[in-house]
Amino acid sequence: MTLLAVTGPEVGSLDAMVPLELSDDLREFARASSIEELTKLAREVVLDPSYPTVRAWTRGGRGAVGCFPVYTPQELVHAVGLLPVSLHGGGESVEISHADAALGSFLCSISKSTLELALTARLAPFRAFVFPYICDVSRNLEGIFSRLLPGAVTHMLHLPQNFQSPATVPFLTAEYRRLLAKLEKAGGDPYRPERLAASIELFNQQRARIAELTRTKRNEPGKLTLTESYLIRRLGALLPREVHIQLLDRVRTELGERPNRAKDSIRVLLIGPFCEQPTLDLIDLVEQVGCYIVDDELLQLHRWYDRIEPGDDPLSSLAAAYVESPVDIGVRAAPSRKGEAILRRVEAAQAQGVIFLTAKFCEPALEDVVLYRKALDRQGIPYLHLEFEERSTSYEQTRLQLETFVESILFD
Amino acid sequence: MESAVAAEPKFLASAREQQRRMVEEYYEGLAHAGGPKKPVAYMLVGGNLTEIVRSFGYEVVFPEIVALNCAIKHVSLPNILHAESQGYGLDVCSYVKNDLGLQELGGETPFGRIPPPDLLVCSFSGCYVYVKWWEALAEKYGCPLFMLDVPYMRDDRPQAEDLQYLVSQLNEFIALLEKTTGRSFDLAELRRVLAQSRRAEEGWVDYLDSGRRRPSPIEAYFEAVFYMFPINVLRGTEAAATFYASVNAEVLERIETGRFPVPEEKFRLVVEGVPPYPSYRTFWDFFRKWGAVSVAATYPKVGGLFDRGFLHDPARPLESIAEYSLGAYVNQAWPLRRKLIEEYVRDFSADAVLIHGIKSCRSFTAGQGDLRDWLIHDLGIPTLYLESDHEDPRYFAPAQVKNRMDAFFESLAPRRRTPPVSMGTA
Amino acid sequence: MTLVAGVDIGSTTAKCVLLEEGKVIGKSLAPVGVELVKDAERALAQALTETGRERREVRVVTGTGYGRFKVTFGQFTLTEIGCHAKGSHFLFPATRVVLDIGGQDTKAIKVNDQGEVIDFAMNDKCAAGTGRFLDVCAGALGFDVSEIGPLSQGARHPVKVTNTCTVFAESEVASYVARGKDPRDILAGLYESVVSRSLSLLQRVGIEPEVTFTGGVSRNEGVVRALDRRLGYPSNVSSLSQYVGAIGAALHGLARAEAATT
Amino acid sequence: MISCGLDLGAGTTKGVLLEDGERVLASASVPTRGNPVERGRQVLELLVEEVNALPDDVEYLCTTGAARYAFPDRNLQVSDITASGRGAVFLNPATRHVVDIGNQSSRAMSVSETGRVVRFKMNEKCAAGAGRFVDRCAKYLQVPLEEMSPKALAAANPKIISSVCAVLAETEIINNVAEEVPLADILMGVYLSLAQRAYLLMRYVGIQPEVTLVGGLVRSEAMVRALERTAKVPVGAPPMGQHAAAIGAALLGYTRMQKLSAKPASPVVTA
Ligand SMILES: Nc1ncnc2c1ncn2[C@@H]1O[C@H](COP(=O)(O)OP(=O)(O)O)[C@@H](O)[C@H]1O
Ligand SMILES: Nc1ncnc2c1ncn2[C@@H]1O[C@H](COP(=O)(O)OP(=O)(O)O)[C@@H](O)[C@H]1O
Ligand code: SF4
Ligand code: SF4
Ligand code: SF4
Repeated sequence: MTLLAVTGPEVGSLDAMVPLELSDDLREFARASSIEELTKLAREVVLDPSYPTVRAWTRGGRGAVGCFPVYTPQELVHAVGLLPVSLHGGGESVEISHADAALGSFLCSISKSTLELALTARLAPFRAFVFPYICDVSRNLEGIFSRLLPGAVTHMLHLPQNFQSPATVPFLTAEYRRLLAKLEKAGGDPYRPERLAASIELFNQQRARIAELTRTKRNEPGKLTLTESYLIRRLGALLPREVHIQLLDRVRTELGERPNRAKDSIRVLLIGPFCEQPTLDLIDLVEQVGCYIVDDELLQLHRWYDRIEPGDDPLSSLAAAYVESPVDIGVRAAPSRKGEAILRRVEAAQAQGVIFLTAKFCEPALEDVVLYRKALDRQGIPYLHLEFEERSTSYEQTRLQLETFVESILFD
Repeated sequence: MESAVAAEPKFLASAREQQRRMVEEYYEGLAHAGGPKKPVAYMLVGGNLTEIVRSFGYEVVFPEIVALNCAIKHVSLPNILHAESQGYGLDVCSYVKNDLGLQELGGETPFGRIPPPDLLVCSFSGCYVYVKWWEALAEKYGCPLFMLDVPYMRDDRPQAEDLQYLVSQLNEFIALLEKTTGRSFDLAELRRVLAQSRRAEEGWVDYLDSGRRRPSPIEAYFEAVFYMFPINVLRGTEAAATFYASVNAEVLERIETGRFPVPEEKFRLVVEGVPPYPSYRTFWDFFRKWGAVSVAATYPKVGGLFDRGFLHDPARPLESIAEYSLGAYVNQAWPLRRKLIEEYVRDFSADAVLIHGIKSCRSFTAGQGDLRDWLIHDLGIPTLYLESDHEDPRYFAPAQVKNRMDAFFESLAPRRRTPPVSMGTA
Repeated sequence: MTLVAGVDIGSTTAKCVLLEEGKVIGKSLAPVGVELVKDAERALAQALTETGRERREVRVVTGTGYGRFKVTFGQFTLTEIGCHAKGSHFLFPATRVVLDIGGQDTKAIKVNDQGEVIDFAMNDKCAAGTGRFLDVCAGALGFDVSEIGPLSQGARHPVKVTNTCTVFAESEVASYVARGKDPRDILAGLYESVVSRSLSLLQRVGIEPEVTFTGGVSRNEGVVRALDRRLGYPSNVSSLSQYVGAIGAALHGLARAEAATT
Repeated sequence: MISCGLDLGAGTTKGVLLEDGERVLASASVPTRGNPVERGRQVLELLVEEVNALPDDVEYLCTTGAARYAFPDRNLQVSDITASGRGAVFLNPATRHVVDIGNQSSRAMSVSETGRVVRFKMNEKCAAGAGRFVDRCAKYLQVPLEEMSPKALAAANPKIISSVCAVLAETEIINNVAEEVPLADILMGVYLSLAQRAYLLMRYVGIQPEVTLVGGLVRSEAMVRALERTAKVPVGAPPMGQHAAAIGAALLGYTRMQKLSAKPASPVVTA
């Protein structure tokens, strides 16, 4: 395989476009004075596969770490002075030509586009990559990265699935130490508990604000669109956390003044896209056809926990938080509880139906859908299952199905 | 050129017969199992805890093995289709679909009825789908599930904290078994069972090692898959312990009488990946026609990499079970997998590598493309990549597979790394 | 003086070449029907007629292509992969990579300096991006596939072909036509999509110059241009490009015949 | 009151006029040929002509089908799945399960007694499971489309096609021809392979009697037989089944029109 050989200009792709340039201190975000402006800027950042915010950050000699979703303890990365950034794939703009060869045909888009970005030097701003064992694909991807990017530090983080054993927290704490050792290799500062405690507190603040944003969407769904909520949240793992917290405060103030424009839409729970993210067009479409997404599984990373108490030993507190109190999603074992869980969530969100939006080939998500379906069928709650891929540009069939779903609830 | 007629595959005659009987007896035994008297534990092959469970009197069902038996017998498709009608998509591992479909349809197979589980033991070793699969079984049956979390192997040797974590989970597992069966744990019995396991493992390793000879007296993929059954399913029993002695006796006989898996060994292969069970024979025949024999393979090691130095040790019962779980082939990170394959090619003087990718198994398959790339371009080892499925007959297109295979062997002939062993004229 | 023949029975067309003294002295091309054995015989007969030679003068006949086993009158059969490699090496000795796009599949083949296959990758399962794809789409535009090659010349805003399915792409093309899109832009979009699918196969074997483009689709200059643009350098395309498989087969046969005489 | 339902399908454009939500006054269809808007207008003209009415007599027009948004002179648009569910129940009120096989897609749905779609599943992105496959086979085998079904019904040992791709299946069919498989067996194999795909969708949704086939394939008795044979349930095939979605659209248009006249100025929901 020839590395880094981007061949010719790619028609219709973003490669042909000038990547967004941001100032080193990301002042643009400070200047964004309204949600509209902020989401416009966010859209540009999200659609630019060359990670402009990260390049801006690293220009000053600072280091960044790419974290594959989900459950990577980004607090740890932050605590050693590196910028934790979520790798959320390539979206609609990255054409896959190198990654297919390494990965094979039957894999989710996020794995392919992430590798494609790496092989076309667009992940150059990162010094290290962390892949959590959330599924076999993420895990194996680390093995491929370690070979194809010999210059970068890569780490596969084993996430435990036994949540009963008293030995799990000590094990995970040891796992986190292994990660710390790798981060140090990537230029991170040596681990100091008090810095981790401070990072945990900072992330707590970010999470609290995001929780508030998602509560608003649930209680007053006409106040902001799913796309807005999504873009604002998505920035949370692309910007320094301190900057994002300020943005969220501004958003909160503005939302306080926005009217809750009620539409004749149905209240829907959006389950499944916890790892690979749907394209912005698809996220738009889901509400456009007449849904209010009152709760979703997009970008779980800001929402695993309510709050983590750093305690005396923040490292094991962080480990304990993963073992004891996170949100359950498809990549965390919860035997015998899946059916119940979905019903509780429907109830909590007062949803009229559920849309399963799962990444094509994402096996953990696909397998849960069956268990969820059974429980929903028992209660007669309508649902729709759709699969998505990053590079789809035509949503005719998706739109058709979404409309049918909405019509089946709205028309009697 | 491929030879015009391919001889029928000849197994080690009486060992194969013995193996058949063992399989039959096993499934007959299952038909009467279940309930408090003879409780049934479901287990996964990778990193399984057969010895412990057996020492508590459980019968063991391996749904993966049941699934592959269904596929070889061409009865997997109805189960798969049933699971798809329940909502399992096209891209879900078809072992899972075969099993869950079979469960829903009542568990009847041509080799007997598979009893429902009284206990689910999930050894999360090397495949995340294991977790999802067992979750679904737990949701269906509501029986207890023990999750053995096996850290992924990223370094050559197991780390102390990994072993500690595993041993402590094993102790918890034993406590659970004591509680559910009302029996107390018998360390002496476990040691005895482990000693039996070790005998079987030693015999299995001898069998596998004979692939080093030229010509190879064994077929280390297609044939070895049959002999995996005792090592995976019946480990710890007397039957498994003695089985490999008869296998190896026959291997010797083959060497003496010159009856080899292919009449004329032209190509020696290392094979990586799960076999295409629904078209096992067809696939194998394609190879035989070209005089190709597998001399080593990774798949027969999914139940344990015994041939790389690990053997169960009755003197360190729990520690060695922990090491065993860590060492399953799929639990090895890619750098370790790559190294193993490279060693096989060298140690077994192979000419080429065959990779068989499974469309619905991401655990094994994600990254095989990169492996292929590395073998061909970095190591210069001719490699053929083929893709189908391990359970779903809809994904095997014989004409396409044959075309690729023919092209590969045509091109391999002039590039062979080692001169062919000739026992006649071409 | 040895006269040998290569007969390539593809999914779409039957090709035959006659080779003598390292030169192609005759050839024939016809669509395949349902009776492949007859098609094969006819291909050879036609090439012979064209050159005025007799069947009995032909030393060796070698069959290749999907229907190679239907060349029942031949002495050898070989897969088209090996033949395209050999044929490309014969026409362009510096070939390292062959891209063969035929009627229903696409192959990328890596070859060494002897024209031997080192590695190959091919698509299957789906007709998207193959010759058939272009045949069907050409039909939707009201052309024959042999005419559309030059017509993308001058395209300014290539359309994006969103449907990868051959059948649906056909209707997509039809709807572009209905919307009054410039056929040049539609064709350019189609070529782009064919090339981008082939590139990912080429990446599988590793791209290095020289790249030789063979198979029926290489006769389409629009696809060739799109490929060259993406490669960043020109690919080799011979006027005999659709016959490369048959040439390779003939060469293999020749080698065999020579090996037998010495 | 007259409402019109226009089904702007990928293969065929169909329309009906419905009186008071009860009686079908007229129906028409023309091949779409990539120009749905033009064909829609044409169908509308044909409909109006058939009942000797004026275009203005059509009080409400509801579009459905792939190009439902493209047709400018509409009052409402609904998805073709919603519409064909309604239409199927209109055509046979006992229907609880609808299979709709059209030119580009096939769907299965379970429906309530009012024709509301309760659950549905459609094939995605691959032509191997839709009417287009039959059309191509017809072309390839040089059998007129109308004769495909009658010929297939004579099959003694249908030869099921294993290729997953509609295009590559043609090669397989050629091989079958070469191997002298009787034409009838090949043709029935085509329908059976469609039926097998539809059956997967049906099972996902859950099969409940009565099952009704709608969409263009309803015109082929062989398709009905193939479905029955595969799904092992009786399958109804209403003569107007190809117009089911158009009828459903007209019905929904009628309901909407009534609501509007009861309660003025409610905005159109889906946009
Ligand atoms: N004159 C031509 N100009 C452009 N394309 C052509 C021409 N002739 C054939 N083709 C293309 O080549 C394809 C057939 O390629 P070929 O290599 O002969 O296929 P196969 O070997 O599979 O039969 C046709 O499907 C068509 O798309
Ligand atoms: N006269 C006919 N005889 C048999 N089949 C027909 C006939 N007319 C149409 N069909 C079948 O119906 C399909 C079109 O179905 P239809 O439901 O109208 O499609 P769409 O709504 O997608 O345009 C055609 O592809 C063809 O297979
Ligand atoms: S999208 Fe699903 S399969 Fe892919 S990496 Fe994420 S969790 Fe794994
Ligand atoms: S390793 Fe592969 S085949 Fe085995 S259970 Fe996991 S996904 Fe399925
Ligand atoms: S998508 Fe189209 S071209 Fe591809 S397999 Fe399906 S029918 Fe064939």
